[in-house]
Amino acid sequence: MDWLNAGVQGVLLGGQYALLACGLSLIFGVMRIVNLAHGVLAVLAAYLSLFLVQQGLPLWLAVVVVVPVFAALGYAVQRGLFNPALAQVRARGAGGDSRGGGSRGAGELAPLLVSFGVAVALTSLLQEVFSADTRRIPTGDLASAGVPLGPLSVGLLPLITLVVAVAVIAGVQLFLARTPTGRAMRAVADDPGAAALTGVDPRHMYAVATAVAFATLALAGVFVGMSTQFSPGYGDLVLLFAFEAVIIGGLGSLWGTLAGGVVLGVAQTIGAQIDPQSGVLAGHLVFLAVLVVRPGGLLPRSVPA
Amino acid sequence: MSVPTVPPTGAPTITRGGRGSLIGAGGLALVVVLLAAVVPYVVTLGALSSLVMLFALVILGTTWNLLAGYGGIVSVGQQAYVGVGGYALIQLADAVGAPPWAAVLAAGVIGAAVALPTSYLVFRLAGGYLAIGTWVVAEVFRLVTMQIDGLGGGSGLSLTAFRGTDRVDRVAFVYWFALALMVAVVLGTYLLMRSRVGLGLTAIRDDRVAAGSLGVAVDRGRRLVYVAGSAGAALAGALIALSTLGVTPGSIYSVSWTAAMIFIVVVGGIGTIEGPLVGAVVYWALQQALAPLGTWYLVVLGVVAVAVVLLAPRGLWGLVAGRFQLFPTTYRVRSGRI
Amino acid sequence: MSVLEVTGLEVRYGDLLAVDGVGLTLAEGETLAVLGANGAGKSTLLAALAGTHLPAAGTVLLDGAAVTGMPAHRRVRRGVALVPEGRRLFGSLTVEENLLMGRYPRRPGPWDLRAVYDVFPHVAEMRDRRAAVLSGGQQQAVAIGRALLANPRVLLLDEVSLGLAPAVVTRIYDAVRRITAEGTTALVVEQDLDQALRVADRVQCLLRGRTVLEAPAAGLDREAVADAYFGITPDLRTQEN
Amino acid sequence: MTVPLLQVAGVAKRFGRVVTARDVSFEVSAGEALGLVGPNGAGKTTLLDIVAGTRRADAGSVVLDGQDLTRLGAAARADLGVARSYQVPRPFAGLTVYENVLVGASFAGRRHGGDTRDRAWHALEVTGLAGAADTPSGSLRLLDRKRLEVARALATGPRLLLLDEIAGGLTERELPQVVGLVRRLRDDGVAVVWIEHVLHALLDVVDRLLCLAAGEVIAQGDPHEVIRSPEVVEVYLGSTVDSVPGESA
Amino acid sequence: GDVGGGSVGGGGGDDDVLKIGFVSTETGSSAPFGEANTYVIESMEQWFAEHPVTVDGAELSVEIVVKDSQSDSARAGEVAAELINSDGVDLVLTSSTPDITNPVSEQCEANSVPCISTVAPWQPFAIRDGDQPADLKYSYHAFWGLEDVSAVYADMWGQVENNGKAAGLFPNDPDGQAWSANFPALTEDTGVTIDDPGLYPNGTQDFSAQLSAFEGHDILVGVPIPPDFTTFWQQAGQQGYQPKVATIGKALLFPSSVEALGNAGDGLTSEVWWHPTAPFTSSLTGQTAQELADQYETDTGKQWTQPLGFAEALFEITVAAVQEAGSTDPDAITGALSTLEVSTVVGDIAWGADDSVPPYVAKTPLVGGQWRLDEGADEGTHPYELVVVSNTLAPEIPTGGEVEPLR
Ligand SMILES: Nc1ncnc2c1ncn2[C@@H]1O[C@H](COP(=O)(O)OP(=O)(O)OP(=O)(O)O)[C@@H](O)[C@H]1O
Ligand SMILES: Nc1ncnc2c1ncn2[C@@H]1O[C@H](COP(=O)(O)OP(=O)(O)OP(=O)(O)O)[C@@H](O)[C@H]1O
Ligand SMILES: [Mg+2]
Ligand SMILES: [Mg+2]
Repeated sequence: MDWLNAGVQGVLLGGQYALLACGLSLIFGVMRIVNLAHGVLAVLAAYLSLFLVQQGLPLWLAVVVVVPVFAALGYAVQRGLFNPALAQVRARGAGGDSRGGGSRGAGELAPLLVSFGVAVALTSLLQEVFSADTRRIPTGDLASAGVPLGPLSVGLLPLITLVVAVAVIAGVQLFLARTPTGRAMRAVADDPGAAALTGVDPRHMYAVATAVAFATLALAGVFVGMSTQFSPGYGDLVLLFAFEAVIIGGLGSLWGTLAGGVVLGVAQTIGAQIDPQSGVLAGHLVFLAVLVVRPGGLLPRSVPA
Repeated sequence: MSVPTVPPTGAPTITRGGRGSLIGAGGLALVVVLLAAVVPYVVTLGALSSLVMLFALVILGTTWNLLAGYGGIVSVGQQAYVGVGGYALIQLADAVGAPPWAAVLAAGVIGAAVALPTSYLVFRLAGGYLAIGTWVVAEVFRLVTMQIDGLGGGSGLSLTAFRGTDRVDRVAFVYWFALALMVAVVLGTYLLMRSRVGLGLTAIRDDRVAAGSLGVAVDRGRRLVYVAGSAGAALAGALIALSTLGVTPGSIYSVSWTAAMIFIVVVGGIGTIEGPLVGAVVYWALQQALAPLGTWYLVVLGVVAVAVVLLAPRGLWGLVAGRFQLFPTTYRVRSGRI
Repeated sequence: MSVLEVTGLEVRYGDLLAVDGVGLTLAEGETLAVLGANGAGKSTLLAALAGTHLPAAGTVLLDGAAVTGMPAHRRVRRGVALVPEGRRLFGSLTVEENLLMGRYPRRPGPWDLRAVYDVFPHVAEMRDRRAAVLSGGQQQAVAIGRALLANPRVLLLDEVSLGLAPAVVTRIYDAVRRITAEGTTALVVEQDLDQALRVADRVQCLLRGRTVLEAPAAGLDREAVADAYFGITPDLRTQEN
Repeated sequence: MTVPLLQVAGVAKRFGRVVTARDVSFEVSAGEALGLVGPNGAGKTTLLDIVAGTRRADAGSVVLDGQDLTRLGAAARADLGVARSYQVPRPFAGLTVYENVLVGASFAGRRHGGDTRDRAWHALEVTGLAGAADTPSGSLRLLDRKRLEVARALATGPRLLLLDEIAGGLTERELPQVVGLVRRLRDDGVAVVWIEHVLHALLDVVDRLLCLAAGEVIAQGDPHEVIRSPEVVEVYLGSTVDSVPGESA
Repeated sequence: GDVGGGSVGGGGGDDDVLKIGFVSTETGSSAPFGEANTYVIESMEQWFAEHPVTVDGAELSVEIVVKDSQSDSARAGEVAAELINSDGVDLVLTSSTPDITNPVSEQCEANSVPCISTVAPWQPFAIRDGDQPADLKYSYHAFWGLEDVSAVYADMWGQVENNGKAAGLFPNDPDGQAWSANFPALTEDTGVTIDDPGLYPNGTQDFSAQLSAFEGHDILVGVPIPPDFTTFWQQAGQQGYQPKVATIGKALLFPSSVEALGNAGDGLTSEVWWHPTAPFTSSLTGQTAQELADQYETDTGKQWTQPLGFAEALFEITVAAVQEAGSTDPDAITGALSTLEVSTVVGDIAWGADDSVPPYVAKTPLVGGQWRLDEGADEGTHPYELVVVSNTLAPEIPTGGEVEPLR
């Protein structure tokens, strides 16, 4: 029974990771950007929703406001920061102007360092504005409500989170697979230069991808804000789990990300059931084991060499 | 059999570095002499301690640059070895009773010894996978360390070997020792990169497959880089523990060490020996100058990182230096032919 | 009025002047072959026409309207489609998705999926395969099809025979001839002289970024063109811009 | 030319459903040039990969001068004198042209002793790249990248040289230089395997021709006989039949 | 010159200036601890500007140099070294969590500079490796110990009917280690057994393993960090675990973290180290505990927090020690501290008076409290109030009620 419970709780936990990882996976898949600012941005979304709720808005309305605001923010961040950084990756890839004392430019590290800079600066700004006190988005009794599931009792909020995660991932996946814009996004991921030759503006398309990613991230931030206490630095705590979900699942596959989140969640809860000290450790070990056996992740969308 | 079907015509002159490099190297040597023989006598003990941190940062930056800039291994998990080095130092100095200098060097060796088996895991990954994978490996190191009671669990360990020594003696020893270590690491990295092995490593970084077809032992080369880079992180970790007199798992295994390395290398200029030196000085100076600002210090740090990447993609060294190299590793061909 | 009119075009890579004052005109339905040695500036010229590498001087008029500084993705919507060197398909997309990417600018015209599959019947058979696993010849067909689906005013083809087996080259050029015969205006860069002369109405020869020969394709002597490549035929009608 | 330098026997390789080699066997002697032709996707490059050691075959063996290479990696084979060029050039973009070639001369090339730098320089001269020695290889254009591929391979001082489409895109006037280079190497006793779609260049120099289609050897022997054989005409040179690689599997 | 002779070293400098170094925590995860420090340091700077310290008739001006630990222990050690070796402070103050106090104390030991620390139970402060207290010569610590917490907890638990089974929620950090190592033995005498399933790492996202092990335990005890407690407490609600009494250290320290629990914070109990109703006054300013708390609330608009009194007390101790020493000489100050007795806003503090603790530890009074939700609280006032419910260890602090079982 405990094992069953651990498994079920793990799946729910995985939903939480997957929701957070969805945007990460999209940005990673389309632009190969390892976005270290993802965690703190989710926290920013939580603060913003909390602020709106404190102004008297109902939570659903706060979400309706925050999600588009984050989409716009994502668009701007991509155009203003990540696109210039990506230009360097490509400059380096093409050999570009690499004359001179062997110095090659930041290259593929440019987006990583830019996102790192954003993460560090934003975390501190949040602390400056909101102080380091821990906060939570009030949910009334929702947060600690449980629903009976056979012999088990599972949390209502985690259940909602899982459902939302599946819905968001299905939505984004469908968008990528079925719409012309989604197709163009995948094309840009493969070869931005060639995509431009078909009439797609790669910089715009990247920005659209980031906008979508930020919208999902804002949603994830709201759920984080409801399910735990957050502080400006909280994002770092879960960022690695989200990355693990992305990588276990495989590059460029959103269903993979969901599967990755669930694998990680279950590994953590089952691990904790074996030894309460080792839940997180067990998650990490399963992550490494998956990579040893399948270095491309569970469901990679095999991208050509 | 072999190539020379065309007789050698107008043999070229091949040079590595010019007079500028010699002058620059002379300048650097002078700086080292000043640091060794003058600085300790004119600044405070506190300044010496923070210079030790600068030297540790140079070692961290230089060895991470070896990994990422020359080996193409973008590890986000080098804090694993900072931690191993820190813990090894304290165990060796306190429990085993080794003299501190020997304990630091041994910590480097232990770091290398741990890195060797780990490399077999890490090298199954590439790109973003490798970055996240190494980060997870470092977390595993931290979590496992926390579960070992003998290592103080979540509380960490204090370094007690120095209790009772005169503080001037202690600070002076740590200072000179760290300086020597930094010079050795930078010089060693330079000589490595200047050697045939260094050429092979650069080839591996640029294209592993092509390097292999030209006879470069790719796996061995990458492993060498990973092990050497990790040994460097462990040395730095030992120095940090030596200077802060203790370790806690949260702090010594903190990903912020790797963040600092990335900052130092990219802001300074990746793929050059000089870049990490510049980057470390910038990082350290920012820390010294801005730490009193509290929160704003980190805001500035973040903004500097973004600004340098976007405005000076080749790093600060690339900005000032152009073709000039203090540590010439590249070849210049002055063709004998027209 | 000519579909494409280019005057005094200069394109640079840093200090290097890769295209040096080239002019050309393309009438509706005409096929022009641009020839030249390696590094003569042919691909660079196409890049400047397609907007992937903007020129430093000169003008490019499309149907009389200046598009000189317009980026590639907007130029496609005006009707300039380039089949780039090396095919550059989207490897993770299926063949059909690759073709549909050609529809992205939504230009009306005769080319739709059915028309392309008619020209390249073997492509239709593998519409659900990922482009990455196609052979070189199959990829080349898809790349041309993708450009056609944009219903271009001008189709720019850059060495579409490179690296292809002789049988495939023949087949691709058969298709190109059929396409141009249907009235599509085309500019073809080709190293294989026989193919170039067979497909083109006119040829223009580049030498180090300058035009050294302009002539109708019919009756043109292979040797004369080859000489022009290397600038060793003063007796031919050369034109220095 | 008694014992062949290279003996490839029974090589098989497949990617999922796509068969790129099925029981492929051939031999090349020192001082001999073998041409390799076949439709796109026939498996030529894959075969070269298998001989050079950058890809492992599912079955079969590769023997060089009596020594079994099958289990050796690419670097070890390079040390024994196998050198190759890549169809899609892979320069070390962070290094200059000279340094690129120096890599070849410094590692696999070391077994010759003597001066590494001289060997590197000769390779540049032979391929006509000496003037670009200081250029960052990342900024070379395609054709010079291909030259660099050959130069690097030459710098290792190979006994067996594997060339993958080094003539494509050259003008009529440039082709003879390449042909001349291959001929000289062959005459110096190097065994050459050359994949090329520019047939007249290939036929100018090769002693034998092998035609591969869908992973199978469909003809092998005298170049002009091979080129006239009906199968080769059908699948390679041009007819109505469409050669869809891997499809016949 | 000598090595490091470029400028003043520790304990050097002007004899008419008392230079106090303070390693505070202003940024990072432990920043809430530092807020009270920042407030008190500012008011102390004003106070000292108007009231110089008088030592043997001579007036000492006071200078306070603050450095931020950034919530990181390595950084804490680094800035402590800077304070001592670059700024030449006469002594170092530090507070809150062993992660910060211990490295600072190590630097002081190594550099022979007095160090006064607080806001960390004395066991994790004193016991650094192995299980014996470290031999410290320059560090002086004022706080309570786990024996006090367990006594307070036992008293609170005794006020609620329970089955004597307690569930332990201890993280793998210095606090959690000390709690789990000491608590079970300490509470056994009072008839409560603690089941400790093992130390979990901070940041754990799922506590179902703990929850299944905790079933049937009427008492919950632990020292989680605030986010982890929220996660745990919510999952407890979701999975139906409902103890009769939950006594939580650290996570319930700050009113903001209790508020963040929503209604679920009502009735949680905790140890209370300082409370405005305590009958203590500051030996420096003469303010009562209540006045200090009120002043804080007026000046900052935030609810009072417990570290406030201890930040004030650090300065009280400093001034008393310097006056007792009669100079700013480090050895003199250390000597004075070893037998110092001073009545502060957190209670009477005396070193060397209690044989059950190391000589460098002085214990402060401890009581127990329960957070009560004031359902009718107006907008803008604080919804939660901390009520003292146990004072067996410090009868001088009045109680405001009895422990009420959790609803
Ligand atoms: N990205 C680039 N950076 C720098 N120089 C370039 C670049 N691309 C081309 N060049 C240079 O511009 C000139 C013209 O090149 P271009 O590719 O247009 O020639 P081409 O006629 O297409 O040759 P080919 O037949 O080899 O394709 C050459 O000298 C080439 O070296
Ligand atoms: N890594 C791979 N995964 C799956 N299929 C592959 C892979 N590499 C090659 N193939 C397939 O194997 C077949 C043979 O490819 P190969 O590159 O050897 O052909 P080739 O004869 O060199 O063709 P070309 O003349 O066009 O260069 C092709 O169908 C190709 O798509
Ligand atoms: Mg070209
Ligand atoms: Mg091939």
